[in-house]
Amino acid sequence: MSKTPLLDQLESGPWPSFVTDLKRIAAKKPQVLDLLGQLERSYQEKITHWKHGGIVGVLGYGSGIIGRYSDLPDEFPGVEHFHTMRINQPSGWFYTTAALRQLCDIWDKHGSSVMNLHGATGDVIFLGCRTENLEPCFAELTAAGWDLGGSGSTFRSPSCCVGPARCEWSCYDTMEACYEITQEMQFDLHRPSYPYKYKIKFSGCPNDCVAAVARADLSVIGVWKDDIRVDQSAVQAYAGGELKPKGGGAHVDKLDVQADVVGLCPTYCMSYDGKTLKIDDRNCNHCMHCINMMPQALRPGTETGAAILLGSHAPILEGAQLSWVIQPFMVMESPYDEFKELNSRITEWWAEHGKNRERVGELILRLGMREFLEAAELPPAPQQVRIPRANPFFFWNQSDFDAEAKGRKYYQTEGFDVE
Amino acid sequence: MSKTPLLDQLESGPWPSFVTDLKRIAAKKPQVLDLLGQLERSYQEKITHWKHGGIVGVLGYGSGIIGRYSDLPDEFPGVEHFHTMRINQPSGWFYTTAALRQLCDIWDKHGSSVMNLHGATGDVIFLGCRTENLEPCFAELTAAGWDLGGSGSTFRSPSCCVGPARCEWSCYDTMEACYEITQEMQFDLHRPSYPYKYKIKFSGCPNDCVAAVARADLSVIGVWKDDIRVDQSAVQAYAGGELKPKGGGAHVDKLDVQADVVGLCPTYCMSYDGKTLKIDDRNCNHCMHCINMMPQALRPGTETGAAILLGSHAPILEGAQLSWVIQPFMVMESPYDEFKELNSRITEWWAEHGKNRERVGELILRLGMREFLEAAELPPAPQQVRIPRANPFFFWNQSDFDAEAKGRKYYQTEGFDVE
Amino acid sequence: MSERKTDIGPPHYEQFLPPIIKENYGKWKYHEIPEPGVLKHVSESGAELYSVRAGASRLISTDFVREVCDLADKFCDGYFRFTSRNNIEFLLTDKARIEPLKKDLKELGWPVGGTGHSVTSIIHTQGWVHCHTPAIDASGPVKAVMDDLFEYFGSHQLPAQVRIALACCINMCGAVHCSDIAMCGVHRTVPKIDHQKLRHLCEIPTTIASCPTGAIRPHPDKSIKSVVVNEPRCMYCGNCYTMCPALPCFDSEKGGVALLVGGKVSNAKSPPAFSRLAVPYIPNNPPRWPETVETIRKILIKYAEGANKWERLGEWIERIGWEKFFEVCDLPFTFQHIDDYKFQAYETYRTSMHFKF
Amino acid sequence: MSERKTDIGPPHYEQFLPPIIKENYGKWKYHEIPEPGVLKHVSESGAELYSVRAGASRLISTDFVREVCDLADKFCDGYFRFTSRNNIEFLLTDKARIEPLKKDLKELGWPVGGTGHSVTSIIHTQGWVHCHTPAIDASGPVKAVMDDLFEYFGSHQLPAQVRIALACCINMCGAVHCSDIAMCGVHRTVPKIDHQKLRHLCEIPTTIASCPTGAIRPHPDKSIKSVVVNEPRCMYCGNCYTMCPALPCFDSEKGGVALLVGGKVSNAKSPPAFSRLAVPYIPNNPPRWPETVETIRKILIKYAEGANKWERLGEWIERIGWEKFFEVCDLPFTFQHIDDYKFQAYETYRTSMHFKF
Ligand code: SRM
Ligand code: SRM
Ligand code: SRM
Ligand code: SRM
Ligand code: SF4
Ligand code: SF4
Ligand code: SF4
Ligand code: SF4
Ligand code: SF4
Ligand code: SF4
Ligand code: SF4
Ligand code: SF4
Repeated sequence: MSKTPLLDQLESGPWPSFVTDLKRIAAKKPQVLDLLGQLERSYQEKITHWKHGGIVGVLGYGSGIIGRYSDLPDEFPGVEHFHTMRINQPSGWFYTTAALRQLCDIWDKHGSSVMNLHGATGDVIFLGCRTENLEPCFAELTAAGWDLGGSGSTFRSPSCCVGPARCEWSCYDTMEACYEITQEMQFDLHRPSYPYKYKIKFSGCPNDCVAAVARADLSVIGVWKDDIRVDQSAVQAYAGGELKPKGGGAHVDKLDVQADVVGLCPTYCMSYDGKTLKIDDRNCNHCMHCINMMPQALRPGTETGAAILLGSHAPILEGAQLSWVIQPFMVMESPYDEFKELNSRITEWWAEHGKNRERVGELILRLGMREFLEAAELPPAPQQVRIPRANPFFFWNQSDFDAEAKGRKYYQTEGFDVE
Repeated sequence: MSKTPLLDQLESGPWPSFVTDLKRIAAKKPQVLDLLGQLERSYQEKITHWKHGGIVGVLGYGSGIIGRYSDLPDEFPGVEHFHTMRINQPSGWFYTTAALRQLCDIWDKHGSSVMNLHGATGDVIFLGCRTENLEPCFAELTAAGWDLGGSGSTFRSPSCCVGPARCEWSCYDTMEACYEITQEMQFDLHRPSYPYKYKIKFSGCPNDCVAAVARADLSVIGVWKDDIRVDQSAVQAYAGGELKPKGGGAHVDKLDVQADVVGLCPTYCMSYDGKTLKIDDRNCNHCMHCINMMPQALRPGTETGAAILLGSHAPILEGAQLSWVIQPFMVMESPYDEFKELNSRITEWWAEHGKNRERVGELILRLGMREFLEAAELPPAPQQVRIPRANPFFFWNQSDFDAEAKGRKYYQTEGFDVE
Repeated sequence: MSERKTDIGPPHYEQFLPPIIKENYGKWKYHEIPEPGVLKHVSESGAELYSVRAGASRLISTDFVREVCDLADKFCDGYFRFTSRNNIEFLLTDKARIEPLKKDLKELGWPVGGTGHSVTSIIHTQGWVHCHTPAIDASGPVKAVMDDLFEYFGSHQLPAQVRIALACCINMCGAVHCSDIAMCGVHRTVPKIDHQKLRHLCEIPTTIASCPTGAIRPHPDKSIKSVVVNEPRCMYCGNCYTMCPALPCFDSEKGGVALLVGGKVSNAKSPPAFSRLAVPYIPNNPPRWPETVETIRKILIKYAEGANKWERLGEWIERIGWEKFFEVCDLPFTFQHIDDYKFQAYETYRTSMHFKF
Repeated sequence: MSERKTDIGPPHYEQFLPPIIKENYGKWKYHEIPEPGVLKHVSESGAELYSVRAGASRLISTDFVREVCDLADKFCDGYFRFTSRNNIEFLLTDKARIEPLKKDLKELGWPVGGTGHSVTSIIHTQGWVHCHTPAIDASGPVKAVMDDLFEYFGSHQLPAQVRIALACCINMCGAVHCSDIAMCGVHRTVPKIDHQKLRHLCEIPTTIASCPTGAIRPHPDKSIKSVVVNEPRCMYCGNCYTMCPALPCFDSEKGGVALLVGGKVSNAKSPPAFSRLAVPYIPNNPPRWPETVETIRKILIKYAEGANKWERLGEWIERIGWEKFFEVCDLPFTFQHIDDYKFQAYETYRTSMHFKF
């Protein structure tokens, strides 16, 4: 009789089965047999059998490894230690088979052969390493050109959408930016020196294919400042049904340009007279809808860069947040100095004022947006808010009064500007 | 030379001038001369010259009078005492000239002759009474059939829109409800026994002509449950331009039924084929837009009552709130027992748990909506929320588990209901 | 004292209703607005009621009220009412009497209007005439603004109704927090503590508890039995002053007007909404507050030009986006516009790419 | 140890890019999706790149990875990538090789799809396979749901893309908080305190500070040097357990699945939005969580039937209103749906008459 009757039920059905995959490895790797055994136990008891964390790591690093111990080590000795290694993925998750086979070789040698491609943050995840194998495994990895990613209160492995490598909409080089910033931040990535975790994600356009706005403290999202490029003849081809909406990705075969594109533009800034599509670009908010619908007719403009948003994280502690706009537009070009400097000002301010386990977005809510913006040297801009404050509880600093005394009327970057 | 050069500048211009009006009274009433004098001083110095409150009142009442003393009594002895009397207005602010002349007589005799018709809460406001005149003035008022309104930590004078007295859209009798509840609450209106003020406002339909949703802790807003009544021939008359949009109240002479009515319906539940206007009433959210546009063609349904909303107040202390739906529909008929009972449960719970100067809406935010709804004996209803919670931080009470154990799956009013 | 009456409540409204209303109570069928300031309500019975709406100062004398009564006697058999925005409504049954009434009103200088797509009377508060916490006057700025916008009271030329309100301090006794355009008096001075007065007049724990930002602490020198204010945490709300008269936060120079815009109350099309900060500070400038008047006109004009028909001011702004509102109205965007008041603040941040350059 | 390498960072991506991408980097002009699971990107140079997207379990073995590599060698000169949702993309230059590749994939049992208006792979987390705080497993429910929704992975039949996610606890390591449909593991047990363990392992002040609702207090008996939990204030977030292993909040019986719906990330049409609670609790039912699977299918079907074309799930709900969503999907509305978590709660209340019966 099978030892895993519950898990066995997950071998049927059309979707690939992790149970089937793990079972074949279990034939070679006794620890995987124990993994399945312990998992079956969890399925029976509806409870986890992993103990609370535990600090393990490789020399000189304070991150990249998550300690994991079974609470049933006698029954399942193979998973007594079953630590995670996070290996920083390459930009855009591109691989050659040679590179990935090499990673497999290393992992077969030092670990359980079980992995995730990829973890939710983006790393290559090796699941199940004994403490004594961490260091040798790490040595082989670095020798092969790989390094650990982040964990704990560090900078975390950034990730990016495929961007200019395969997407026509990328408003800056997400792949390069991701690589450059990752390299720049190696120290902070491996040595916990922050109040809590800090993530960056790079998306090439407002479609945000790495979910930067929801899952990265610092969300870098491509955008254009000028006009959407329009190919009117292609518009006609969509209207006539020669081209398919969304390049064929939809359940609808023929586009109704008026209803499906113009009529759903959230800013009502488009019009179509049956012949020419007109866009009032000054009132476009870059939602991407029209471009998504007619990829062969419309493209983002050519004055491109990124908007910088800050603050998102999952619900711990006060409920989830989405990142908010702190700088509406930044030119993103190697060596990304402006970006790096802004990033330093943010992390320095946060490291100085943040409480233990306080994400940067939470700190801003605690200390106030102005304090943050001044520290980050960012001027107030209406793009930062969806809507101005409703309450009358606002502060005036001495600097405001000083500027006012000089005859300026409204505070902007520093001091008041003459109206 | 005039003693009030600054105020004098407010005598010009097309809008009626309070300065001109007060000046003529000042000829008869020396205290009004002093009022103008002190006001001129404020205009010069840009600062108020009224001292902080001071408790005065009439026998047995703890409300209805706001104590007011000048901080320049030597210069302006006429306004040394200048208390406010709040006199509870009649429903809908209807008067006969006889009644109002009588009020004027009383006020000329005992006070400054200066008044507001009306205060922002709705009362008749007598401005400027000396302490020793309060009681005699009150005696004459009650003899004439008038009583004081609320102030301080009491129930406040309710108010209502004109409703069935002159409006075709009123979904319940606002005038009667306002009168009945005011009478019912006389004790709480005159004797401070609440944590803070508590206001009720009655509007006959979602146009909310007394701003109940914004300015009353308990906002009673008329609504219908069945179908909007449509006169198709009148729709045609609007479409043809014979009838004017908004009965003539607009800047537009001819209605475009498709663009102006159907196209702006927030729920997209209308359609118009040039002949017949169709409404999918189950998806109408009672916004009133279409009815407002074509008052001669459309009317609310006939299964009418009110939605009960709770919690609004101005920004003190944590920012302003709008009232939120606690009961989506209540039949409103004399003697309004259901309403009165709900109102008692609300005020009792608040009086028991509220901190000093905590409005009922703030208390709910502090203790949680469930605690309130259970105390008010109201079941959870999706109409109460615009959107369900995003965070995963929800509580389970023992009662939920008990009900679950009995085989019920989801908690509703009390215990879980079988799915 | 034996016959002293209490708790009788207000008179029953029925005695104040004209016969036509008593007869057609709850039977009104539709209305028209034949001209600005005149409403016609038609009953299912066919009866027609005309209401002529006149604007006035809300701060009035008994002399003024008697004049109103005289008119009501002359034209309406002594029946009239006030609206929820302090306008006077003369209730007529005879259509032919509208013109004569309007003529009399014109002679008295009382404007007719406030209906439909107009700027109706400004809901306001007491100001320096009667309150102890105002930063600005109420009746004065209201008069100045209505003088300036007078053409809009007696006409229906705007894209929708525009409701203006004024509150002389952030207690917001008017409907300022939900108005198309609102003036709000703001202090900008940290309370000046009168230690001598405080120890006699105020309870220290209540005073400390009254501060929403926790800016007030016990005086470090216990012998003084007073409090100190942590100045950078004070946002001048005046709530401590309400609890303790020894903490005035007035100042001849720093007080002024904030403008908030885009609020509404009705449910028509869009739901009720708060007004939002448009201008954080305009100097206090009696007797006619010219910069305030000018800025309001500017906003109103830009709205009238830019809005689609039927769009309330806030609906227009939501459609074009606040960033465009500031641009179109040429108003600077400052740190004060960005909410930093506790957790509600987060809801106001832009958590999307939905913005314009 | 002298040659020990550190802080080298990840390999440079360029070495992993196929020649066609190197040549056309940043020059892509447009794309098409000729069939579900196949993308065609056309460069300004005229070059055409075909990506074939295959779904897989995210929890895999090196054996599996080697199989992928074999395929990539056979069809793509050894170049391939993974997507941000853990799908595999084979990068082809020769259109003719698409069909043979698909045939091989079919034999291996790896589904092709996940493009356009499909249900693509489910973003998920570790579950009982590897984490210490899960209320549910991750890979198991994901397999069960994908088996059930299999038809939607390889087709474009939905009104828009549908993104499903799973997190095994409320830490929400997946993108659960912004997904069209999300499963979230929830505990419903107050931490059981192991006083013996606590005094040795945990700092009491940090433990107390870790609780977002302030439910943890020092043990009244000081000699015990531990803490107590005020049970009614605990909402089982597990944050105290993260800080202190002596406070486990697991329970074989009370844990389960909450479903949240209507979130999104892209800015297309509507801005990014949080997922909202649809079902507060479904019993934990391994190995196939049938009630969870069924409820997700029910919601998906009702969405597919009710939504306008191009409408994301949350956009559909916003249009019809949440009250109608609960009605249409026949889901009970409970106290748990009503937010009561601090001040954000207010933003979720209905402060208008905009509701349906
Ligand atoms: C492995 C991974 C899930 C997965 O299966 O993919 C993961 C696993 C853990 N996460 Fe996570 N998180 C992972 C991505 C995320 C993400 C998604 C992302 O990064 O894009 C989030 C949401 C975004 C965010 O950062 O807010 C996330 C939000 C959390 C949180 C809540 C943080 C918050 O501010 O709300 C915690 C709790 C904590 O930090 O104590 C947490 C904690 C944890 C811990 C370390 C549990 C703990 O308390 O010690 C888990 C270790 C599991 C293990 O055994 O390895 N994890 N975690 C993901 C990392 C893989 C990688 O490096 O690629
Ligand atoms: C007279 C009046 C303004 C007016 O000119 O019309 C007024 C005047 C005062 N209000 Fe008010 N409020 C008046 C209607 C309002 C309204 C509007 C309403 O009731 O519809 C509001 C907003 C709605 C609300 O209740 O929230 C209002 C919100 C406040 C607040 C802030 C309450 C809050 O929760 O935010 C305060 C502050 C306080 O209670 O300490 C306040 C306090 C005051 C005090 C008592 C000042 C004080 O701290 O002692 C003012 C006395 C002025 C005086 O000299 O008479 N008044 N007050 C209004 C009452 C007239 C009447 O009875 O008809
Ligand atoms: C007389 C009065 C009620 C009362 O009991 O006193 C009243 C009476 C009418 N209102 Fe009102 N409203 C009155 C204050 C209000 C208020 C409250 C306020 O302004 O403080 C509101 C909410 C304002 C807001 O949303 O900010 C209000 C929002 C409406 C609306 C919604 C308009 C909109 O587009 O948002 C309508 C419908 C319309 O005008 O098309 C309406 C419609 C009406 C109608 C047509 C109802 C009817 O069939 O008789 C009445 C004549 C309207 C007109 O003057 O054009 N009434 N109405 C109030 C007159 C105030 C004044 O003197 O100016
Ligand atoms: C490959 C990938 C990026 C990567 O670097 O890995 C990618 C690739 C493309 N995305 Fe994406 N998106 C990818 C994740 C995402 C995500 C992130 C996520 O799901 O976690 C989002 C945000 C999801 C959300 O809003 O919740 C995302 C929102 C979009 C949208 C917006 C769709 C919408 O209506 O909201 C588009 C435009 C469209 O599809 O019309 C888009 C369009 C595209 C295009 C057409 C871009 C292009 O021109 O090449 C690519 C093919 C789309 C397709 O599969 O139909 N991509 N895309 C990701 C594939 C995930 C997968 O395997 O299923
Ligand atoms: S985020 Fe934009 S640029 Fe990046 S892959 Fe998606 S659609 Fe392309
Ligand atoms: S990108 Fe969005 S806002 Fe801009 S024109 Fe296209 S649909 Fe409209
Ligand atoms: S609230 Fe409705 S019923 Fe009352 S007066 Fe206004 S429109 Fe008429
Ligand atoms: S009342 Fe509003 S929601 Fe209902 S049909 Fe009319 S416009 Fe539409
Ligand atoms: S708004 Fe402020 S100053 Fe004005 S009346 Fe109300 S409490 Fe007094
Ligand atoms: S004015 Fe307001 S914020 Fe300032 S100390 Fe007083 S209560 Fe606190
Ligand atoms: S969601 Fe919770 S249980 Fe699942 S991996 Fe993340 S921290 Fe662990
Ligand atoms: S589980 Fe969360 S709410 Fe409960 S005691 Fe622990 S930290 Fe507090």
